Amino acid sequence: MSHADNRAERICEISGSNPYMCMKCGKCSASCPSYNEMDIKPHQFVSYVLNDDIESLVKSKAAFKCLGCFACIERCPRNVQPGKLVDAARQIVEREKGGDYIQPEEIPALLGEDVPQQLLVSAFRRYRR
Amino acid sequence: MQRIGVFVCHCGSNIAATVDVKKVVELVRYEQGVVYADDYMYMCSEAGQQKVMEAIKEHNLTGLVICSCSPRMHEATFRACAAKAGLNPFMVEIANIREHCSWIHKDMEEATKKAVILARAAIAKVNLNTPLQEGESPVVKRALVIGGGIAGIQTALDIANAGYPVDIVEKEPSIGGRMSQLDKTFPTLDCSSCILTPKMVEVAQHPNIKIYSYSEVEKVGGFVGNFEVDIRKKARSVNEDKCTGCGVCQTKCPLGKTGKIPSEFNRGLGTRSAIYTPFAQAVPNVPVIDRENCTYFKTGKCGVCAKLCPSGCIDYEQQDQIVTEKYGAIVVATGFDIINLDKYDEYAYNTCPDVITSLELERLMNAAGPTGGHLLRMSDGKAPKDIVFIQCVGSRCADDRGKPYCSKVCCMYTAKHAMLIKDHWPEMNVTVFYIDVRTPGKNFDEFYRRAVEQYHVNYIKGQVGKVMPQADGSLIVQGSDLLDGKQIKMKADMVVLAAAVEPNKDARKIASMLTASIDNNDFLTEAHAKLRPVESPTAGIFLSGMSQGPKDIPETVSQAGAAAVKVIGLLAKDKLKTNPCTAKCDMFQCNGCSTCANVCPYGAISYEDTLVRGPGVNETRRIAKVNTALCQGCGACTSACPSGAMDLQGFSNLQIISEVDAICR
Amino acid sequence: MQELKNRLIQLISDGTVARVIGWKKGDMPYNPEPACFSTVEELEDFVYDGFCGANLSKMMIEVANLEGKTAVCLKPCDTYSFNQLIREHRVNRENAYIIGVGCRGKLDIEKARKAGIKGIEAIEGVGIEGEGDVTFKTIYGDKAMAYSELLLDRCHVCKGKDHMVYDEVIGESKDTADSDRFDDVKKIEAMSSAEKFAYFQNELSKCIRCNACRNVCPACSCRKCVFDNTKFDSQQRANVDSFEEKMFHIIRAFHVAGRCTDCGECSRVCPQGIPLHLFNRKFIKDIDDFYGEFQAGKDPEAQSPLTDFTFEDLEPKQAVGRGEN
Amino acid sequence: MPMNENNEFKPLIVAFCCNWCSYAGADLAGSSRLTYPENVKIIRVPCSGRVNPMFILRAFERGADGVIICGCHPGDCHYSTGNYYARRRMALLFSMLEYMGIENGRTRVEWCSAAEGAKFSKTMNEFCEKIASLGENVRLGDLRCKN
Repeated sequence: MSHADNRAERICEISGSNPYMCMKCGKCSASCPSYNEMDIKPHQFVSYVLNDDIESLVKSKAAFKCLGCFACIERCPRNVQPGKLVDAARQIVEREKGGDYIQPEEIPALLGEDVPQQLLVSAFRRYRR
Repeated sequence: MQRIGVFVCHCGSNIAATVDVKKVVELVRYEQGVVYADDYMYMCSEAGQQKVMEAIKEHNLTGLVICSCSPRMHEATFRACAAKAGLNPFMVEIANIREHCSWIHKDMEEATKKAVILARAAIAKVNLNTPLQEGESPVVKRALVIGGGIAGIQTALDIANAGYPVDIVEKEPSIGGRMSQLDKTFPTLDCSSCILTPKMVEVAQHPNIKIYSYSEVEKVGGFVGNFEVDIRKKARSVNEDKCTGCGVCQTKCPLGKTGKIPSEFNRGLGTRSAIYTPFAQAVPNVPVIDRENCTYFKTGKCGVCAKLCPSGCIDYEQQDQIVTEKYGAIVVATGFDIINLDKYDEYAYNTCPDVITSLELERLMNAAGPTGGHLLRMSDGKAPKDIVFIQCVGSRCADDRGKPYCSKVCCMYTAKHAMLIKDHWPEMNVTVFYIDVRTPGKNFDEFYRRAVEQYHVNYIKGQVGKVMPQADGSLIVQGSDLLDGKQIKMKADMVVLAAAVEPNKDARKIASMLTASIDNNDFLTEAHAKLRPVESPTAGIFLSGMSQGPKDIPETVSQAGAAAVKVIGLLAKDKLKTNPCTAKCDMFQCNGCSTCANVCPYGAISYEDTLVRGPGVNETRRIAKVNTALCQGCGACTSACPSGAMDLQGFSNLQIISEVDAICR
Repeated sequence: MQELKNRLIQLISDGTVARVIGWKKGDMPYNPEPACFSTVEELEDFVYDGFCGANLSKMMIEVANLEGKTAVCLKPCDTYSFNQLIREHRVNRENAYIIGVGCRGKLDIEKARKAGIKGIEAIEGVGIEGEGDVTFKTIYGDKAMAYSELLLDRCHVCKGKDHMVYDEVIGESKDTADSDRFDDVKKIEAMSSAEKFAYFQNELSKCIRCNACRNVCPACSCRKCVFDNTKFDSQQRANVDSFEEKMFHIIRAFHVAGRCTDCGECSRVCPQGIPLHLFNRKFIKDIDDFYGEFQAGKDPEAQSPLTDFTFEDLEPKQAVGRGEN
Repeated sequence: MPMNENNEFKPLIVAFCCNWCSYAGADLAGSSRLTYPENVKIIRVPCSGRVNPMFILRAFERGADGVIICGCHPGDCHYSTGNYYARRRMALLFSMLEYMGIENGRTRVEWCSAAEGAKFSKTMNEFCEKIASLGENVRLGDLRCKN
């Protein structure tokens, strides 16, 4: 990964996952509950990182369709855990905005009718630190 | 003063690419004792060895240092080469500049420096080497095979047919192992028991083979050629000599009808009686009483089997018995089991009876199995319509739920299962979720292709994420189809998991007893991955079958034969050369304190009142004496000896210290 | 003492023993010397008092194979050493007649010197019985000190008043322990690495390599010791920078590890006053901590901790850094 | 003090490896091309039980900065019990060195099987780093501490 901006490396660093471990079994995509919503499938996330195409990832719908249900993280037999890559891509988007992190009091205003419960729960689970 | 020749090997570019071989030669030329130094492309080649032999003669060399690959690889080669030229083989030392230097370092300058230091250490050692003579020890001409599966059976038969007595120790009541549980075998679809049973019978009837069934190895002592093994014959509660195998006891056992005791042989899918043989073709055909479940042993009442046995062979008082036997060689053929699937919740194995392992499927498809060979669902006894196979369950895993290796047999047996199902019941739909289909083997890929081309088995590339049992008793399988880029949800009536294989649970215990090395996955390690695949690094221990690594039946049988040949080669010798690197006691320093004997694992040290005569001494003292036939050269005594009287030939204190000095110079 | 002397005379006269190993008067009242007596006449010089600290068990090695029995006077702590020598087959129990002599602690003349007592001509109150003070008759007049103030350091951590092995016991013994045996070791263990090093640097730099510690040690009783061994390059040489010279104390301590009974002779005889027992005692403490309590010489049948093991022994990395978190 | 061109301290490390497990593990590290620093020099001994504390002291006296002893895993000793004795001997020696004020970590025991090439390499890398952080061995050169 010798891309100029090293975003792929940053994704690996943030996620703590090593995409080279992947054996392309597809168990992540097989486990994913929002598979049909995703333009880039969970297993493809791994190859996008390997191919240094982070631009497509951060622009994808998929990055924000992931529910964070952890099924792929739980079941990945190779410890690649694509869910963490998806998550890292989201974090990259956030960090590159350069803005402040969201304040707790801003959250209620952002919640729409169609925000899945699970997303909220998993966001708390993930960002409580 | 030694006259040492140093030979530095290029090993093609293996060494020369990172170590400046010429420079090493120039720098070691001036070391103490070195009278000749040279390099060559392949030192171990015939021409290289010729060069060494010529130099020995021409320069009257008294010692050799070969800077090359690991001594574990070619020490024996160069020792033999020295012996051919008339030099004592123990005057040869190897500096390992390949595995320990060129292969792991990148910087040429640093690697060259290190190679020179390693050479210096070896030179310093050779300066202190003394010629050693190999001793001899007799060989017990009997072999032990641990494990009575196809690997153990084949090894035992091959050894026995060469004329040597063999004992098989099998912990189950019958030999036969995993292969006896299989229905058909790939890639020809022979019936497993049809090809195994004759071999089992041959073993039973062979005059050179003795079977210790329902027995376990308890203790192993001794060394190559002279192992002493304690075998525990577990109490069978049946007199083996009197039993005729009529089977009355099994059919009449009241517990047989209750269906409460799961049959291990049928992987818990069927039941058995408390007095039982695992299967009809058992060898020996003598039942055992399962004391944990037997009513007589639990309550003291019943005794039906003893009353009905026509030959009066039921013996409730029987005790475990320890048999001690001597062997020249031991073969480990402890085989495998499949992993526990408790950690794979997503496949619902523990919650749904219709999710089964492949080994369970073997029993379900077997005519002698719990369903009489009809493929039926365990939940409702109905024939399934849609069957899904999931590959690589626990194989090729990087996490702690599974195993990191490929189990090797699953791709082929799944193709076999798929084909057999389609053949018997063409109306069933068979789908296989695979990651890769691995079919390296003679007629293997053709076999797998038949499953697709002739039987139209639906192979989908992608792993299954989840198996969801439904209220109506069916299952929904959610998996990936990576080639079509789809997530699939399909209905299934039965799901078959290709669970990873793992070595038998007892492998580690047995390896410890044998002091044989074992890897992190509990497979026994071979002496050399490529060149000595059926030998353990521990002399006299040989490996057969799955205990060494995943393999199928043809491979197991070939390896079993190979192990047998190695055993025969050992037993054919009347005497073995013993390692001359044994401990030696300096009587002037020995206090006779017994410390060394306390740590000697071989009982090789005894004490004798010895007349000690020398400068200023002339008296009889208690002095340690080493039996060189028993001493294996571990050196435990040398570091336990308080006064330093014990020393180890070939690895003496001064030799090691001189190596330390050379490295730290 | 008279009772003891009479008994020794009797043993020699009736031929029970051929010789006696005990102490005789030295050139000063405070330095009786170990001695071997073969006749009743020689026994005239026999002495046993508070200054008879020397552990005589090592001398039994030389007489192990002599004709006739040898009587030896052993204090309770000396019997541990004797037992250890039995275990190592260095002494002949059959050939020994062990008289367990009473002991109420042995005295250290350095303690008197440190208290400023000089010019000693005679000493009173150092007999093996009695409770009173010790009186020094000096050219400057009489000086008195409490018996307990004069005790050797090792007696403050006395192993007990019981003899581990004996044929008969003469005289009363007293357990003089009044502090924990491992206090000094613990004190050092609590220091920082640099402090420890500075401490030992200071102590060991005093060493003049006189070999007194080695020669007196009943555990290091080798015919030809590791320090006479040419096979480690560890033999003594004139060259003061040899390996042996530099590593002497650690080699010595390891040499007797698991066999040292903590008799304290090494520290008692060191002319430079180096607390050499602190090395041995550290090993003893570690052995107790790591492998369970073990007292060398208590039971001649017991397996030495260094020639024994359990499957669950602690790993070397757990042996260090225990003071840290 | 030996330095490389970047003026980093390059410690001298002596590794005693038993012939049956660890030496073979080192060979496997080699054939798997798993690199570790050049300053590790391996001495082959038949068994970790062969390692006399004298050898370790000798190495330090001659200028080694770290000494590591590698043997078969407990229970797997080729000679059944050698590593158990080594384990006790080294535990006592290491504790004594610590007691004398020698920095912790200059000595290490690691059990490494013939199949653990990766572990061998990892261990050596870690050990080198540790010794580099401790710096040159000055204390254990001369226990009389006369210089």
